[in-house]
Amino acid sequence: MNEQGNNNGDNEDTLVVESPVPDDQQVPATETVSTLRLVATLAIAGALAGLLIVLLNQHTKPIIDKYKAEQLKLAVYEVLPGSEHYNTYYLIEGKLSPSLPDGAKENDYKRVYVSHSKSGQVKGVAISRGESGFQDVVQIIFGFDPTTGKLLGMKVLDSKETPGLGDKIFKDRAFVDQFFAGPETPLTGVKAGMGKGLPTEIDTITGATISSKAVINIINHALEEWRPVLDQGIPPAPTSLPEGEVQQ
Amino acid sequence: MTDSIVKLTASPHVRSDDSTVKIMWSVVLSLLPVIAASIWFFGPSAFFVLLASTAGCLVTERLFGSHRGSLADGSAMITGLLLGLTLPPGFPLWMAFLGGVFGMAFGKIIFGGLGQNIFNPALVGRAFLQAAFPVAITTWPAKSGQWWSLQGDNFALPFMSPVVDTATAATPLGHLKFGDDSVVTPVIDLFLGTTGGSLGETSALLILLGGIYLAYRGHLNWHIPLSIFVTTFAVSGLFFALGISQFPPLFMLFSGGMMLGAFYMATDMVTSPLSNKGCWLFGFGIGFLVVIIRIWGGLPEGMMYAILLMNALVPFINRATQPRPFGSVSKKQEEAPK
Amino acid sequence: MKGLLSFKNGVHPPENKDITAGIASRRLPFPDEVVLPLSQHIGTPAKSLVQAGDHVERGDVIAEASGFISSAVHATASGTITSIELWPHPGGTMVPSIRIAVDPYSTQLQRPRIVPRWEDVPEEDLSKEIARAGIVGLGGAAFPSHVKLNPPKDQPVELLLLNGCECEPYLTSDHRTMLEQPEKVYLGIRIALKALGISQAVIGIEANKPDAIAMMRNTAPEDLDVTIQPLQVKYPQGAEKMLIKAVTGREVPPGALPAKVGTLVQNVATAANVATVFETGQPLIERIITVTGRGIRQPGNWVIPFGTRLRDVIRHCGGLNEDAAEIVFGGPMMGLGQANLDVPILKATGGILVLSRDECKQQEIMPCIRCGKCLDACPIFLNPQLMGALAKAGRYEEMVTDAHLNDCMLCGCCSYVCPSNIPLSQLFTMSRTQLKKLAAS
Amino acid sequence: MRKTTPSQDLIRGIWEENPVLIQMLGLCPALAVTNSVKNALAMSAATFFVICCSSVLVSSCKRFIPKEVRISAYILVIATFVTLADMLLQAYAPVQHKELGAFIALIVVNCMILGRQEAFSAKNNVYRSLLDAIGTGIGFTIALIMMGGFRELLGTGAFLEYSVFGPNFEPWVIMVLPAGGFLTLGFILLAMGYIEQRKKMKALMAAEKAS
Amino acid sequence: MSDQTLFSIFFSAMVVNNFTLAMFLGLCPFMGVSARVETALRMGLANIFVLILTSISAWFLNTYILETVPFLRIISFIIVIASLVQIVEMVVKKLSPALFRQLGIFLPLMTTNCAIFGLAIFQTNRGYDFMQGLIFAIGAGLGLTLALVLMASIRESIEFSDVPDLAKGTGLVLIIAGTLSMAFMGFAGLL
Repeated sequence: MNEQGNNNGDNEDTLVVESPVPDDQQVPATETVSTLRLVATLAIAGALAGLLIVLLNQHTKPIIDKYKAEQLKLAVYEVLPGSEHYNTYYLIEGKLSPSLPDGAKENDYKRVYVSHSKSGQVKGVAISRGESGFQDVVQIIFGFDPTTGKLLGMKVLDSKETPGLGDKIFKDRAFVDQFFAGPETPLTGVKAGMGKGLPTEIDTITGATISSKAVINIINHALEEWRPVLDQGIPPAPTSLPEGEVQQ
Repeated sequence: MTDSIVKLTASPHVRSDDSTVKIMWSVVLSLLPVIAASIWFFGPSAFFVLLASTAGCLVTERLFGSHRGSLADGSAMITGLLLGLTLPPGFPLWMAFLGGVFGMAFGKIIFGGLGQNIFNPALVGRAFLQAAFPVAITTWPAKSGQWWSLQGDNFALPFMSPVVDTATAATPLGHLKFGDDSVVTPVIDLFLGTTGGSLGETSALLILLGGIYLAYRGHLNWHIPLSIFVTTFAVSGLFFALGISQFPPLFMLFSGGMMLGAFYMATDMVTSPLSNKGCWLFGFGIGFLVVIIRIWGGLPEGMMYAILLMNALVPFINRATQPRPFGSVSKKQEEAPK
Repeated sequence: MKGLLSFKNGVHPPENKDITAGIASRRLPFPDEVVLPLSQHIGTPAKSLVQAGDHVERGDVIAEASGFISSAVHATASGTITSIELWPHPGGTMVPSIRIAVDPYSTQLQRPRIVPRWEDVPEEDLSKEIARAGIVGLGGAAFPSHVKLNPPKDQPVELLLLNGCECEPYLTSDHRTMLEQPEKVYLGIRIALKALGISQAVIGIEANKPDAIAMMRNTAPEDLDVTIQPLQVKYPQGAEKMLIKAVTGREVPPGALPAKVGTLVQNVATAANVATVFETGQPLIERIITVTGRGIRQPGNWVIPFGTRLRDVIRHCGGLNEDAAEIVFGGPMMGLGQANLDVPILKATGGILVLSRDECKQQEIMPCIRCGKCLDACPIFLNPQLMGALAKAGRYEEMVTDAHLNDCMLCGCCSYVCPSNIPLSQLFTMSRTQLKKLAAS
Repeated sequence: MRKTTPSQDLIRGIWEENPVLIQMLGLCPALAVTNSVKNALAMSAATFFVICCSSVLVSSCKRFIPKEVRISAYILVIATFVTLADMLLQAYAPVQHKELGAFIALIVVNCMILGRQEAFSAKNNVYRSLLDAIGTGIGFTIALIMMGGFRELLGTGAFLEYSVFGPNFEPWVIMVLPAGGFLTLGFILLAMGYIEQRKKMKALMAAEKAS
Repeated sequence: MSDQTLFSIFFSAMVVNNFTLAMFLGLCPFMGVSARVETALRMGLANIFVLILTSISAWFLNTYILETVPFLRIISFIIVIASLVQIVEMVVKKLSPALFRQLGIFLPLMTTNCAIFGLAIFQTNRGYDFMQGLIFAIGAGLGLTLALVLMASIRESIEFSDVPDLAKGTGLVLIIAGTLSMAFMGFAGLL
């Protein structure tokens, strides 16, 4: 490190950071410590660290997973009003499938959440999607009825939109309620009070036009992608249906 | 040396008539018609807003300014007036005052006062207000009734929200950007100022005249507004011709804060580049950014951000556009066959 | 005006030349005493050849050049040497000077001095003769002329440029020289051309002297390849580099001599004095000096022997006005302010300027507002703003490496235009001094 | 290294050598998650946990860590505890975890923690190291709460989500935006500088009077 | 899984959500190494390089190793980054000693540069694929460099200003950063 220091003498004054330099691999072996021991120490430390983490993970993972599932469930139920149950469908080779092929990783596939009625009819599909809004990615989930093409509901999962302005996309009830009123898709955003009364219209929020339009765009884009898939038909729900129900 | 009457100074022994103080006050002077017009259009509200923002600047300069006489140089006055001119007429006065204080303190005094700042203090104040009170600053009440009636809740209590009960009107830029019927306000209206908008956004004509007066007096570098206009016109014209944007180029030039920004904010000597070459680059950058932000950005108006961003680049531009000393040849020329 | 040749940038200070432009030059009465500093030129000081008590006649050599870049000094009036002592110099220092008590009864005729016919002198000896006469450039820099007339062999001179611009406001001495002694100017040109072994000359004159242009045109000898080139009125048109740029379009590289671009610049007054040497044998002992400004009672163009003290000049010109505020040797842009009335007039003193309070009102220095006017004014394209800031911060080395301080010719344009009245050229002079100190230590 | 008493070890980090306000370490979390006091508290707690555990472990194991690989070892130790903190928060405070997001993981690269290991724990006993870590942790917490309090108060008119200025307060949105973070810290530093200056002036005046 | 377009990822990382000015990542070099433009530029370029490498390695880790043990993410990222920095340092030293002299002092510091680690974490949290991650890294690196160079040129320029004693140092730098951050808000919505 010395030679660097000397060669960069002109830079030294600019470095005010306490430099925690990992100089382990640079120090010549003048000391008695052997490489083997260094590696061994790190290996043991690593193993211990790993063990500790694994142990705690065993303990926390169920809690975390449960919470996540709970959150997802709440979100799906919110955008698919009246549902009490849903199934996850994966997009496999352009078709929906209620189960994954053996050994496949869940995260490799896009998915939707489908709610069935008692009779096995598809009540609605919940789709989650994120796109750039005003500040950063806006992640939403929305419910959609594939038979009528109407929206069932919408919930913002994650957004960093401007507080007091862009965050009205989930704080302004009047805006959010429009998505629960069953508008037809594809949606069009209009300035509040300037609409022509079409069933596809969503009034944007004054002062937060971009954020409002982002929500509308996300839904439209998601549907552009999913409509063809959904129109092919949704395979019947897997066996997880409550006992006694018969698939038709 | 009994007969020595003389004082000893270094050459040159004569000076041009220009002086910083003179420049500053003639800028204030050239703003007077614009101010008068804004009061004519918006009534007493305009006057109060300008008063509040200017008071914020003057008070701050007086309290924290680097030297006692610094109020007399007129720079704080300019900052206050310019800040006021970028605000909507119904803006709560306490916010206007706060903007003046912030712009002056963190835009100028903290850098050491006159001549030392990096960002245009008026725009620092404006950017602060835009970020702090995004709703209030984008609320343009529709003109209502008599001339003397207030435009919105000017007298909202300090730190309290303004109560807007009147109908709001969009600015020409907002109309075109967010309106569904895409109203292109006729350029003649923009030119004469018979539109809604912030105090200084209207009456392009008066600003143009004031700017030309200053340029004629040598108190602003005409390269900057010219390059901004040329760039804006060309870039927005290109996008308009290609059908990418709905903004006609002339509309682009005369709407929003373009005129005020180009003539009075971008040309702030302290925060613009030194050399004319640098000024061209600077103006080009502003013109380009403003078109980009107006067409694709989240806000209808981009002049303020375009200028602030280019302000930040000015030290870099100054570095890059060091003049070539007389008689020295660039490397390229040296290599060229003789 | 616009169509005339010129250079880029520069400034237009009020000319104020009409105060004296129309006044024909007259001889100022000889003073009681002349004081001749041994260093009146750029280069090594001359070496004194006389002692106190010696009697000298006007035109006698009293100090000889020591070294190549040096110049001889001649007695400018007959009289007795009273002492050789340190005497205030217009540069602000004390300099060894020869004091001569002028003999009031002398006719002040020059002692006859044998000079060869210039036509007969071999080219290479011409400059020796010029050196013997103590000729230095009269434009202001006082660079020994014989050195200039011997350009480096690898940089041949093709064109002789006569500087008749007189771009400094107020001054009219070159103007009067051209009006009153055009034939002398032309003779000087002939001699210089011969010394250089070339045939082409151009006289550059600012367009604000139409009578001088007409006079030079009317008297131009037909056998001489000389062009009279009117130039745009702009300061510093008379600076060597600017003149070359205006006339030839070439730029002298930083640190190089004009010979690098094949030119040599000589002041018209210098040319006239070269002619005098070969016509009458009179060495360089006097010249036309403009005494002007609103602070002096009787402005005019005077022929004054060098060494005359400022005090005597002022007295002969009717004394100072009530509101006289500042006395300057040279023009208002580059001239040296004088605090001591005992300083003598030097070879390079083209004018004495007494400014009234109105003319040189001092304004408060404000912070720099980075308006960039100095960049637009600088004729050699430096960045005075940056240099000023560096000087203020004491970062002198960077001024040289990053801002080319050494190219600066201290023309004062930046200080002139600065709306904040920042004394830029003063800062640059000071920085150079500091750098010299640093280098020495 | 100068000798210090245990109490000095504890107190030093709290104000005199406050990691954020004086030493300018750990700025990233100090700016990123202080848009509300709650977030600031959660971040402080996680950091507190990590620094205390790391310091204890490092100082107790310092004999076994060869000098050559000490930095890597410290990072490993810190990363382990950060992972633990991450999991614990996710399990027991999922809302805060979501708010803080990636910034929990970023505790790993908080120079402050590594700096304490290198500068103190590696050379002192467990007891002292713990005291030092607690002091530093408290200092960090104080700084974060100052930032968070200031920003939440002006940015939303509330403190710990409890409305302070009433419903009509116009929030300064900028304060909860990134720019507000920079401005707030800048402002706090200016204010501290001002107080410092005043103190010095007073001391100077007093000294002058005395002499 | 992310549905963002590459352009929007790039633009977002570079200006709208600038790593330094909006996400507070890489503040140490931003404060420490922004006094001279040349240094800042070099630091920025070194950052871009390491960011790209980090993005690639993080993607490999996520795809092939961490799938089964996601809870080891933090540890493995930091280890990989530390070793990566070491390897880069050695390779650069061997291949181009001149470049090493220029970058040398910055490279070791990168291990604790939160921008690098942050990139890996954000990339994972947002579920970027390989290409998205790469573009994200380049955008973030350019944004970092932009912020650094802007700050450095401003700081060089205010060296000539009579900054009040009170504001000298970090206070003023933070205020400037705040103003820059406000100015960058103009890019919001540009996606």
